[in-house]
Amino acid sequence: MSVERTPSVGQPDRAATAPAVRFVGLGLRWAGAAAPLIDGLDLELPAGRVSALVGASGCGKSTLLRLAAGLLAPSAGEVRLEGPPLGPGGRAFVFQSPNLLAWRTVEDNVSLPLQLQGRSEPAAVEAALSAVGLLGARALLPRALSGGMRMRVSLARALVTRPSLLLLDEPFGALDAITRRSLHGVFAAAWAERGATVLMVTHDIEEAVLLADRVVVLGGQPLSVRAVRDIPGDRPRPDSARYAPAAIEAVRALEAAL
Amino acid sequence: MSVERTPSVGQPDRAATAPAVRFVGLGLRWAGAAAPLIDGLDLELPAGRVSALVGASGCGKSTLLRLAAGLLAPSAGEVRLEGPPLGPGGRAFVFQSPNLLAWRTVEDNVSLPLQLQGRSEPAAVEAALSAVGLLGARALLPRALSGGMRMRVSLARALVTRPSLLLLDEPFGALDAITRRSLHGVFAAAWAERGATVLMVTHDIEEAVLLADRVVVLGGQPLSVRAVRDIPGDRPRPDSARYAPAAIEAVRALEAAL
Amino acid sequence: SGAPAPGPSAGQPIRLALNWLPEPEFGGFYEGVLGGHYERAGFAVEIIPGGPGAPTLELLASGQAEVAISAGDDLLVKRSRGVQALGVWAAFQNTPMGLMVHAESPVLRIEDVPAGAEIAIEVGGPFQTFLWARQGWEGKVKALPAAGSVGPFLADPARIQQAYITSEPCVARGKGAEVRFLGAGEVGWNPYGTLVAVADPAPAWTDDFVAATQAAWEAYMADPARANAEIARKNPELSAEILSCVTEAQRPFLVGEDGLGALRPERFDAMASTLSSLGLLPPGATGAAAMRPRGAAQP
Amino acid sequence: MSGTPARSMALPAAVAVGVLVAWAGLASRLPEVLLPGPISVAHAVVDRWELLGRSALSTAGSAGLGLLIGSAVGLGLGVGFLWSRALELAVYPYALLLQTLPVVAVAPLLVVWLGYGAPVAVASAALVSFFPMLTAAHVGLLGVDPEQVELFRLYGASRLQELRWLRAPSALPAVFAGLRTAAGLSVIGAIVGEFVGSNGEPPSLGYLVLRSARSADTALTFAAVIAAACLAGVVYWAARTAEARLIGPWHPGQGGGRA
Amino acid sequence: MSGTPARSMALPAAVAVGVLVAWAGLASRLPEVLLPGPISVAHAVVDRWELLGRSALSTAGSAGLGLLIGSAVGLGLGVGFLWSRALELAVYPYALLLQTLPVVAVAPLLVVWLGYGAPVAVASAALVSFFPMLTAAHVGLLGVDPEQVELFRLYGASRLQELRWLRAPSALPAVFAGLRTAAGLSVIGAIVGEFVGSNGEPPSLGYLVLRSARSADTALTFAAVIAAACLAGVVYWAARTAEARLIGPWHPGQGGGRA
Ligand SMILES: Nc1ncnc2c1ncn2[C@@H]1O[C@H](COP(=O)(O)OP(=O)(O)OP(=O)(O)O)[C@@H](O)[C@H]1O
Ligand SMILES: Nc1ncnc2c1ncn2[C@@H]1O[C@H](COP(=O)(O)OP(=O)(O)OP(=O)(O)O)[C@@H](O)[C@H]1O
Ligand SMILES: [Mg+2]
Ligand SMILES: [Mg+2]
Repeated sequence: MSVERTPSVGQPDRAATAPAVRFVGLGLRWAGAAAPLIDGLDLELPAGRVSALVGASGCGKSTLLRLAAGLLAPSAGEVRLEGPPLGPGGRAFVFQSPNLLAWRTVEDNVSLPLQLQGRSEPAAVEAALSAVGLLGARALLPRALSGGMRMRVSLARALVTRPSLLLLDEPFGALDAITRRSLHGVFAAAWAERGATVLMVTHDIEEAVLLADRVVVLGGQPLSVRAVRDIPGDRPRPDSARYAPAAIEAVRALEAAL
Repeated sequence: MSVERTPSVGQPDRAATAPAVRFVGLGLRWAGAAAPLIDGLDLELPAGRVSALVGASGCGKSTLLRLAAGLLAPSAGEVRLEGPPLGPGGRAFVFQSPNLLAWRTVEDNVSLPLQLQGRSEPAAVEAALSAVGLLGARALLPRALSGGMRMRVSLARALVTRPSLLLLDEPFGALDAITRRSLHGVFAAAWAERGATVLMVTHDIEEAVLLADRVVVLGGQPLSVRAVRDIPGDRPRPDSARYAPAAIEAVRALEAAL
Repeated sequence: SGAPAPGPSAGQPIRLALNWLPEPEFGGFYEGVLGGHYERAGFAVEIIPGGPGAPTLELLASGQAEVAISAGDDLLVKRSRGVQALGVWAAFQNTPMGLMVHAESPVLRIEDVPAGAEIAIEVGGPFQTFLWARQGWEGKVKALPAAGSVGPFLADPARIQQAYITSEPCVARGKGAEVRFLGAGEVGWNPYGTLVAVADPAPAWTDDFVAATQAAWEAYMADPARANAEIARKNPELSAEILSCVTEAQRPFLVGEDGLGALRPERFDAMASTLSSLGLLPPGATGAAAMRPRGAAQP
Repeated sequence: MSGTPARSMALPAAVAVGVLVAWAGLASRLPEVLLPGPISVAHAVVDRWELLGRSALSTAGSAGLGLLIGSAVGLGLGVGFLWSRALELAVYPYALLLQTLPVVAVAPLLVVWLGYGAPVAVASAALVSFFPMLTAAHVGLLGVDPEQVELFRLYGASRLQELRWLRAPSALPAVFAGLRTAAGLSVIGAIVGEFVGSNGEPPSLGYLVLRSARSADTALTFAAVIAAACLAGVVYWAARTAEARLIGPWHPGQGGGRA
Repeated sequence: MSGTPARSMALPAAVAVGVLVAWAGLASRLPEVLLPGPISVAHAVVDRWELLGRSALSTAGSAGLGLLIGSAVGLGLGVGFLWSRALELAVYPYALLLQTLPVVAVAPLLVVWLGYGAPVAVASAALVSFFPMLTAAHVGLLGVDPEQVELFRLYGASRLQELRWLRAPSALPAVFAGLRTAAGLSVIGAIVGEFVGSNGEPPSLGYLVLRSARSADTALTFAAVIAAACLAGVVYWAARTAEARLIGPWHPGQGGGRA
């Protein structure tokens, strides 16, 4: 496994407990594939900040997230997590598909990460469930959930350990505008509380500009960085920030790079 | 099964081969549930038109689509398909999750509906694959596809029989802006060619206003129709139609009803 | 036989089902084929070897054999359960069954088996039932299931095992053990062995077949070489030593006080009453009807 | 859509009657010793009720214990194979050897080691039921969703945690499928063990089958065979009930999924 | 992560040596007739090579044919149960009866109906291998993704189409799991059939086991037992290979999914 940890080197304040993610000369080739999917990618995603990854379908965003999480070993180069070491609950991943355990209720799915660390924190589970609006569904099995509800369970599961590194793969993709907006709030609050490093894949550039400190446009074969744009301004930003001229300009520019 | 067919009663021209969908006093109660999910819902979705269904996560949109497809029997009331009888390939469903057969390649997944009717139309399969931009991935198995690619295979599978009734459950949910825009085009072209009746669940009201003739806002427990708005103007509409004042107004009004 | 039996048509086909593998206990039948005894009497005999539990009487009853090799007790029990068969000739005047002990064992006769002993035997078989009832062994002597191997016997010098004179003693000797065979006949269990059975009522060719069989067995007793060679060919697992050991060991059991092949109604009746006392036949059963004396009139 | 209860019971009833009639017809044309008719078997059941019951209980005990031991060893080995491919390569040949071991061939050994009576039956039942459970565990534990494995890895779950909270529950459907087979096999395994290792104390179905077959009491043989099938039926339905309870609520193969 | 080939072969080699040593040690303290040592078994294999080979071939034929028949019936019934719950209720009891049927109990019937020799072995092999295949089919065909069933319904797929293109492929992993068990069972089933229904023509492993046990040629018994296990091994690995070919590319339990 090439995920390495180097000591913190003067990150901003709020990143005290969160790592920066640095891809160095990263390469990945799928078994049996003719060409590598990724070949010599360099990219830094700052500690304690929200980075959004956008790019065409199938370009390699989910793969990059898996590499950052250490779930996939790169064929070349390395993934460095720079900062204090992460505990077992320090990392969380919201997969593109909800990935729930079919035999566990909503509540037990959400408490799984705590259970794996030998912790039992019903209050944290309850808070996570209520944040995603699923307190009423806590006793249901996944098969009785709607698609959006499943996704929200998966989000709650990721938030419940209050991770320092949060990897989100299209977490709001299948949600209606209102649920989505309320989850943006939840997400912003969680971030504000903890100052986690967040890597978020999204297909929605407006959302990326609204939520992220840095937006990275990816594309090409092999995968390369098409554009990187830092979005100034403190977060959490109100939903109306969407319509600010600077934001609209950023969206235009990023869409052009896509 | 309470899905009934009544003879065509003077539908508009392009609806000659497409049915209207009418829910009459519809009721649905899940086994073991305390309250019914749907109770006495009446709704008409016109023949040969695109109707968009929007509503909060978990309100019952996918369930309504299943009822319309005859995949679920209502506990009360009925679903009427009014128009000429549909052949076996006359109906297509894009499920909320891609629902591909793991043992078939992309190409063989797309040709499945044809195969079920004893047809072999490589040209139609090729056209569908190229429409969703997956000609290069035709020989891959689903496990080697990205999330968005899976969804696109599922779309191609639904288009390949050129159905008269097309039921789409968040078909563009997990796709980036560009892929999405190109699929809007595909979808519009398919509709123009055939004049199918389309029921599309989406969480994106802007998308609904851009693509649909009628937008229905659903919500509540039991499920009721919060607002119905017909969007004037011929389709397919250019992507810029999104910024027309009437469209923006419609989006505002519908969001308010949500 | 005075009355001229209707001569069988040339080459009357006979399927003769053995109740075990080709072994010297069937030597006469092989001799009958090889020496032309059957052919001369107008029979085309095909010998069907059997194996463990070979259902010969059942084959006879279902018309898949014309002649079944069985044993006296077996015939009586199966007749009571719907098999229409008749005993017409027997090779073993004295049952080849008995117990086997090591030569150094203090058990010289079956009666000597001490309380507390263990005997490996076909548990639940008629012989075991008889022994325990007749010897009063119930609760005193333990019956162990014989697992079809003399291994445990060889491994344990105190072991007592059920045996056929035609098999286990020679195997044990071949393995270097000295053994003593205690015949069951001596304690009153003496069904005929290698009993020739035909359908009941007896077919017209029965007497001719019996006569040919008698001649064949006499020839075999005089010179077993040709038949034994055939048996060795059919059953290559049988070593030459065991073959000759068995051929000699079985001799005294073949010829009884009535000579070779005879059947006596009294012995069938006696066996029947023994079996009914054991609960294997209904009370008051008789056995004479299960056999036909040689030359009896055709029905 | 399995029809009304009445309709769904009509076919079983018809088949049962058909089987009985065919059996009786066949039996009437064969000697009793070959195939006793239903009535004489019923007689045997009624007459020997107590003996059959006691025998069935003893065989049930051996089969149950054997199934327990076989399942424990099979499932344990399945976990071992999951954790070590080398162990799998090392041990599988012997597992196959055990599965194909004719009990008769090692009966003398078993008897020498275990003595006469139930232990041989238990060993034999364990021998035959262990392989299906091993296979089920092996297949079930490996056939888990790879993304869910990733989830557990991400949280630094230990092997044991992964086993307990992910692989074991997700293997349950396969394990229960194995159990259905193993349940019946344990009964026949016990019976075969009783053929070679029972001396009639206590009476058991295997002993009864052997004994009645030797004394040509075929009606009793068939009664014992039917008792064995009933035994297997009980174990089987217990397994199915546990299955429905444990995986019914979440596994698609359970309950309403029928075509 | 199963280590280097060298490491992954070290354990199997060590276990094999350990088993041989333990066997030899045990055998040296027991009389040869109870447990022959590895060397005398090896001698028996070499000396009786031709007989063992011919016997194994004949048993392999019976086991293979029985497995084929048992699988066909089992899979067919599994499809029947899928289509009719009433059929399941009607037939399952008899399936259980067949699974727990001691071949000894019906040996005379089998011999009378089928004659001596291979047919009884084939029937016996089919009897034992049919149940695991039935269970596998039953479980596999029902355990399909309900949304995929909806897809087929939507397109008005016939039952047969649903079976052929959805349920059958999706049942393959379960069916192969059943096949692993059935493969070994068919070998032991054939051997048991040969115990009761063989008259030595042609020689078969069952006959050899019986014969050699009676003549206290325990080394040959063990050689035959090992030959049977090898047979099962061949069938087993053939099944595994077919499995890897057919479902390996798409099933998570195959290939790289190991922990
Ligand atoms: N099989 C089921 N059994 C019981 N309840 C179910 C089942 N499927 C769905 N539900 C319930 O029905 C409700 C509506 O589900 P549905 O999937 O129709 O929602 P939806 O509007 O499509 O939501 P989303 O936008 O999140 O996909 C949900 O509250 C869900 O819990
Ligand atoms: N297990 C795999 N084996 C082989 N190829 C794979 C595998 N997983 C993904 N790929 C390929 O890698 C590429 C990138 O996949 P990835 O899932 O990272 O895309 P993505 O950017 O997340 O797309 P989307 O937005 O559609 O989810 C795709 O072309 C896909 O075909
Ligand atoms: Mg992705
Ligand atoms: Mg939905």
